[in-house]
Amino acid sequence: MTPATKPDLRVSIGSLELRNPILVASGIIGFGKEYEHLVNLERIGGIVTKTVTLRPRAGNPPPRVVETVAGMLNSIGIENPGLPGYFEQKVPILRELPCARIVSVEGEDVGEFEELVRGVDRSGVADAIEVNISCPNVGPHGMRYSTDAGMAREVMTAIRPLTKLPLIAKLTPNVTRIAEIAEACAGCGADAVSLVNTFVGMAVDSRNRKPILGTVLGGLSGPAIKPLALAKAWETVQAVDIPVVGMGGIAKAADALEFLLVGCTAVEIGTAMFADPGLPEACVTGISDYVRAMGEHSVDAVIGAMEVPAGRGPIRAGKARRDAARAARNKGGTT
Amino acid sequence: MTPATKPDLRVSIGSLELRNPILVASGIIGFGKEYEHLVNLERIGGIVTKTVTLRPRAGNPPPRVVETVAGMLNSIGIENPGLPGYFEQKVPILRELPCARIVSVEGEDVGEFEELVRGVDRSGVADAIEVNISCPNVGPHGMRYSTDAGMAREVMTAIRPLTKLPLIAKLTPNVTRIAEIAEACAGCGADAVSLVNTFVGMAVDSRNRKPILGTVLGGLSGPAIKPLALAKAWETVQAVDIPVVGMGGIAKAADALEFLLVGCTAVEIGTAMFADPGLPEACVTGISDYVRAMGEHSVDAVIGAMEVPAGRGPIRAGKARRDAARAARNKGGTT
Amino acid sequence: MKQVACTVVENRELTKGNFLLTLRVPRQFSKPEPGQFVHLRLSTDGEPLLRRPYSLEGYFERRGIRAIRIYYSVVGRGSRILSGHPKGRELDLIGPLGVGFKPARRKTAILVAGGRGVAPLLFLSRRLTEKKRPHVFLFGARSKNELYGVREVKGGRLHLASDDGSVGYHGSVLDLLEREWSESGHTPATAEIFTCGPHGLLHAIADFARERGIRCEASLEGPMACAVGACRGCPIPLRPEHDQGRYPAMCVEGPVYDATVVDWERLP
Amino acid sequence: MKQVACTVVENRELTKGNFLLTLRVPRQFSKPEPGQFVHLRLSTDGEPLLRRPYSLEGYFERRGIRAIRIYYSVVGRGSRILSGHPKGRELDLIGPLGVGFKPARRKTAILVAGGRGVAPLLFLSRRLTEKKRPHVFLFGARSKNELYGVREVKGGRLHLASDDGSVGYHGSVLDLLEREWSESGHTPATAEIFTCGPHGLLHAIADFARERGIRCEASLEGPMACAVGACRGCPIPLRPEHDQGRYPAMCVEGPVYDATVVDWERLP
Ligand SMILES: Cc1cc2nc3c(=O)[nH]c(=O)nc-3n(C[C@H](O)[C@H](O)[C@H](O)COP(=O)(O)OP(=O)(O)OC[C@H]3O[C@@H](n4cnc5c(N)ncnc54)[C@H](O)[C@@H]3O)c2cc1C
Ligand SMILES: Cc1cc2nc3c(=O)[nH]c(=O)nc-3n(C[C@H](O)[C@H](O)[C@H](O)COP(=O)(O)OP(=O)(O)OC[C@H]3O[C@@H](n4cnc5c(N)ncnc54)[C@H](O)[C@@H]3O)c2cc1C
Ligand SMILES: Cc1cc2nc3c(=O)[nH]c(=O)nc-3n(C[C@H](O)[C@H](O)[C@H](O)COP(=O)(O)O)c2cc1C
Ligand SMILES: Cc1cc2nc3c(=O)[nH]c(=O)nc-3n(C[C@H](O)[C@H](O)[C@H](O)COP(=O)(O)O)c2cc1C
Ligand code: FES
Ligand code: FES
Repeated sequence: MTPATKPDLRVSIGSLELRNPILVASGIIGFGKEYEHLVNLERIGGIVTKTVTLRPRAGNPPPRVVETVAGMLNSIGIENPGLPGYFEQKVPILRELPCARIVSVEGEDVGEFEELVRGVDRSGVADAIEVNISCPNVGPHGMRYSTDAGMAREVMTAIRPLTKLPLIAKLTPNVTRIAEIAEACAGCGADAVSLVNTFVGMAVDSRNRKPILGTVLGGLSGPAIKPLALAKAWETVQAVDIPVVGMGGIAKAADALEFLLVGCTAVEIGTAMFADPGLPEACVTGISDYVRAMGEHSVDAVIGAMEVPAGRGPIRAGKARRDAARAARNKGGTT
Repeated sequence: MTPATKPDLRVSIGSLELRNPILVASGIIGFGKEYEHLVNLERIGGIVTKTVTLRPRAGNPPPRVVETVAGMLNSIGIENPGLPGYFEQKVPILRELPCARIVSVEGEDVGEFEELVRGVDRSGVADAIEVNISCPNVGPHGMRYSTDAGMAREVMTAIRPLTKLPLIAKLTPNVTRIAEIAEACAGCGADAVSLVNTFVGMAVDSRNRKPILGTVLGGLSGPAIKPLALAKAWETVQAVDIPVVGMGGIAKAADALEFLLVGCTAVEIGTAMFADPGLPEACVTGISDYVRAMGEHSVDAVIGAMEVPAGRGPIRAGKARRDAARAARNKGGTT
Repeated sequence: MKQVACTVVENRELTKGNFLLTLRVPRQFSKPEPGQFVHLRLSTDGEPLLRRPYSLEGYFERRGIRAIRIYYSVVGRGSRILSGHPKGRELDLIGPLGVGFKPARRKTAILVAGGRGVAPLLFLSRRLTEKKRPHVFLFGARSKNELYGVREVKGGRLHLASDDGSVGYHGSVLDLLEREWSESGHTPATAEIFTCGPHGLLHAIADFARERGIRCEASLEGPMACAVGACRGCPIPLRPEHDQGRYPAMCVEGPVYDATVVDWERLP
Repeated sequence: MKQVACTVVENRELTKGNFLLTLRVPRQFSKPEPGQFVHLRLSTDGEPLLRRPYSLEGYFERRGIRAIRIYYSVVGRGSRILSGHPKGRELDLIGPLGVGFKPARRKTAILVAGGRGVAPLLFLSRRLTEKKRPHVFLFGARSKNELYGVREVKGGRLHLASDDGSVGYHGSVLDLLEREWSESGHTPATAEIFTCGPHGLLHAIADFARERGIRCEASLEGPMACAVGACRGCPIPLRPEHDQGRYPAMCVEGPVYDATVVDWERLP
């Protein structure tokens, strides 16, 4: 039943093969150095860097973070050294990392996205590029590209020819139908999509009647959003054939497994790492044990393994009508 | 500073005047009777009934509820006796309630919405009608009307002439721009909008690899969604001139106050009541004390009283550019 | 049904992970029937968010002091928190809730308990003993040390079974039921079954009863939110031939329900 | 900086709501500087979600046993949970973090403490005393029973103030500072200020120092997520004339920072 051999946890995102499906999400551990004493990068699949913009960004005024019930709001505003600073300060760091390096980029317009992709490709230290078209904290342009399928298409079409590196489009959940945006990206050469970025939220201090964040609005992350992120991931998996990288509220190995079970090829760990830097490694162990317990040899057996029992499943109008009709026959109603 | 006189908590939604801004949300206490031994309805503003559909609905297959971190998912599917059952079983109950009675209705098409509004108006026991165009648990038609401004307009335009009762359009948060839908409703004679209904979410049991809910997808409610609901409420308040009824995760008086501070005229209490049936009354007391502590005499002083300090506020692209430009002058970047 | 403040009199771990909780309840708490449950608020800090329903293992009145007992196992968040509540802690409770067992006056009651499902049946057994009604108590557990309360069983004949054979019959309590039925000459006219335990066991017992036309009531478990019939979160799925076009609510039309009409396949 | 498991040696309530926590730390925990802090995981059940940063009140080594002390007040979720951790409880800690105070060798250090802000200054005072450096300790609190650790102050002159006059000077510690400065003939060349306390107080002290060109370091507080410089959640706003086009991170470039360049209006 339980094979002694160590399970094979390798997964692929386009031409990039990951040692295992556990990544650290963008904005959580900078460019890897900040957490070098806290995380053993040799055990995880890879990291996604803090998002890099063309010019340096000071970020948003304080306060930038506030804890909410089972979550946190942030309004960092992509504080980063810009492409020049990336080359000067970050490339040397990334070159030394013992795991896959996925560099996240964000432009204010198509032209900036193009320059960024060219630059990161040229830097030679990136194993893939996560195209952040979903940041809620940099003003209108931030989410524009992933709340509108047309604009997402525009960006992806423009940058696809500029690099051979796998392109992962990072999507916002703050849309009516995320699958539409994912399909648009897939149709324009994205090798994968990753989701979710944060949900737009806010907090008010009733004691002084002021918004808590300097920008009033921020992005919600953490365990609170997991059920929502999982639903977005499942919606997307059913809509596109390219790999889906899932994230949102993962705080234990079982959470990571849920994303794999609905069909995600890999997952990213975010907020919960602030309290538990060992979480990514714990997830790798948990997934390995799970594959073993299933009596399987590869993580492929877990990805998309969720079974929807007969008689269950999302409601279709027809079904709702049948129920209603059946109920109509009988008048014994209830609230 | 603290006036001895009891503060005036009355608020108005169209022609309906509420004793205070605290309502119980739809689907939480049925039609009032179920909770008669647990809630003192004489102290709160009113209740919104379980949504009534034209025909009886059996609801969705089990399981229908699962607890998540700081929240719960439900896939009830508007189990209700239909309009006939409403007349037979519920009207007599509503007639006796010592608080405002807002009857929630949901139709599968415009024609059903029309019949329902006519019926509820005729029943003579409704003080207002909440038009549920946002249920995520009754198949495609459920959310269709509030994820598409055009369809919301269609419904509101059709039902507005059919009753003099205040019409409150209940909106889903599962949209890119909720303000657009709110504007559409306001433009077609809605007296108010209420939000949020639940966020689409799901949960998987990694132990048996099955979705936990019978419908796989369900609606997330509870404290987990409060920051998101508050942001949607604020977005809507800035977009429309009609009253906004806020809800989503209210679990203590301070939460209710946050919704009033961002500009909501009233709030609805939901999930948190299952654990704490006394919550609505506690919110009334808390708001009353708060108004007193402010040295004010009326709750009007609280509604919309949030102050955004100078230098704070949502980011505009221009501002982001200024920061970037400023930062560009100096190369001392950081992650 | 009322919302009342009760006090922990005792919260004792009887066997690994299995606790017996005794709560003192005020007089507004009306006298409960075997099979009814209470909805307990396990903490006031919002975690867990929902109350948890627990069947009553017993109800006791002495010198005006009223107490209820709950027999629970630590399986998740809520029960873990519950196990941490010390003597003297005040807990918020709603109850008694739901409908209990309805034993017929002239029939022999056969009580079939599986694991911690023994709780409401011990309550029923005591009630039957008070009323001098003969009954049979069949109790199956994983092993000897999980047999709780058997010494309590007075007025009825007791037969034990354990999966590991550490006590009584080595096997399932279902075998005990079949043997009892065949050997003691019960008929649907003279005997009825009351059961509580894992749904797998209840399913088998329900089939046994349905095939023979025996009246059989089972105490069900499933997720609940309000527990007072308002939210409709606790539907009991019924077999197609018994479909009423609606789902009975486990919290108000149950938790004790005719086991032979339940669609066990679709029960959570 | 390391993530280590430490053990609660003592967690004592000194005055209403104010606790002194002593934690035994393993030897991987490197010797901290006054002004540095640790990032404590208050619970493992995810509530609260984030760690909480606490300044070190002291660091002690005896016979190879290393201990740190934290002086904290119960104000919200996390600190309430922290106050419940009994002796022997193991806590997960990251530290020491941030940069501490940098007293100049040849200057008189004037330590100005407000309320629980006294913690890192007591640590500094002890360090200065070890190094036989003369210093002045000005301590203001709401009232007598909130004066913690004054007996600890050895090597330095001590002046007290209380808002209610229950002890020492009746008024603000700011008045003590002004008096000390005018009466003891300090000059920017001979003395410098180290302070910690409510931001309102720090703001006033910063203005006092800036107007006179006095070097002044303050220990700041604000919301933090990672506490290691990665998330950029803890920006220190600087006065326009000192704007570097970027925000220093409080967790790695602070929490001790030049008080005269901080834009106190924009600090959380
Ligand atoms: C009418 C009624 C009577 C009851 N009587 C009793 C009784 O007498 N004694 C008793 O011990 N219990 C009884 N229960 C069950 C009880 O209400 C609780 O469900 C039980 O204590 C577990 O609650 P929990 O919070 O500890 O576990 P939870 O955290 O609520 O989890 C419940 C179960 O689901 C599992 N689970 C938790 N989270 C997930 C997830 N995300 N995915 C999949 N599975 C998950 C847990 O491991 C556990 O097995 C009764 C229930 C009902 C409806
Ligand atoms: C470098 C540094 C050093 C520190 N050193 C110490 C120290 O030595 N001693 C010490 O006691 N503390 C210290 N703190 C503060 C400490 O980290 C915690 O912030 C403090 O213990 C309160 O945390 P809490 O979880 O109890 O309160 P929280 O629940 O986190 O709340 C923090 C504060 O905000 C308020 N608050 C909570 N929720 C909200 C909301 N929704 N809206 C508005 N306000 C809210 C609370 O009332 C409280 O006043 C330090 C902080 C930093 C950054
Ligand atoms: C403090 C913070 C900073 C973040 N910065 C970025 C960023 O720069 N780029 C990005 O694509 N996502 C960023 N994110 C979003 C995360 O990568 C992730 O999508 C989100 O937090 C949801 O995952 P979680 O719930 O596990 O944290 C940030 C999140 C947090 C909490
Ligand atoms: C069990 C349950 C049933 C609900 N049924 C309805 C309903 O029939 N109609 C409706 O408009 N909203 C319904 N809702 C949504 C609530 O009215 C409310 O919009 C939502 O729960 C958010 O508020 P909360 O977080 O305070 O619960 C239901 C919510 C729950 C939890
Ligand atoms: S739990 Fe709400 S109706 Fe049964
Ligand atoms: S708290 Fe993360 S950078 Fe300071």
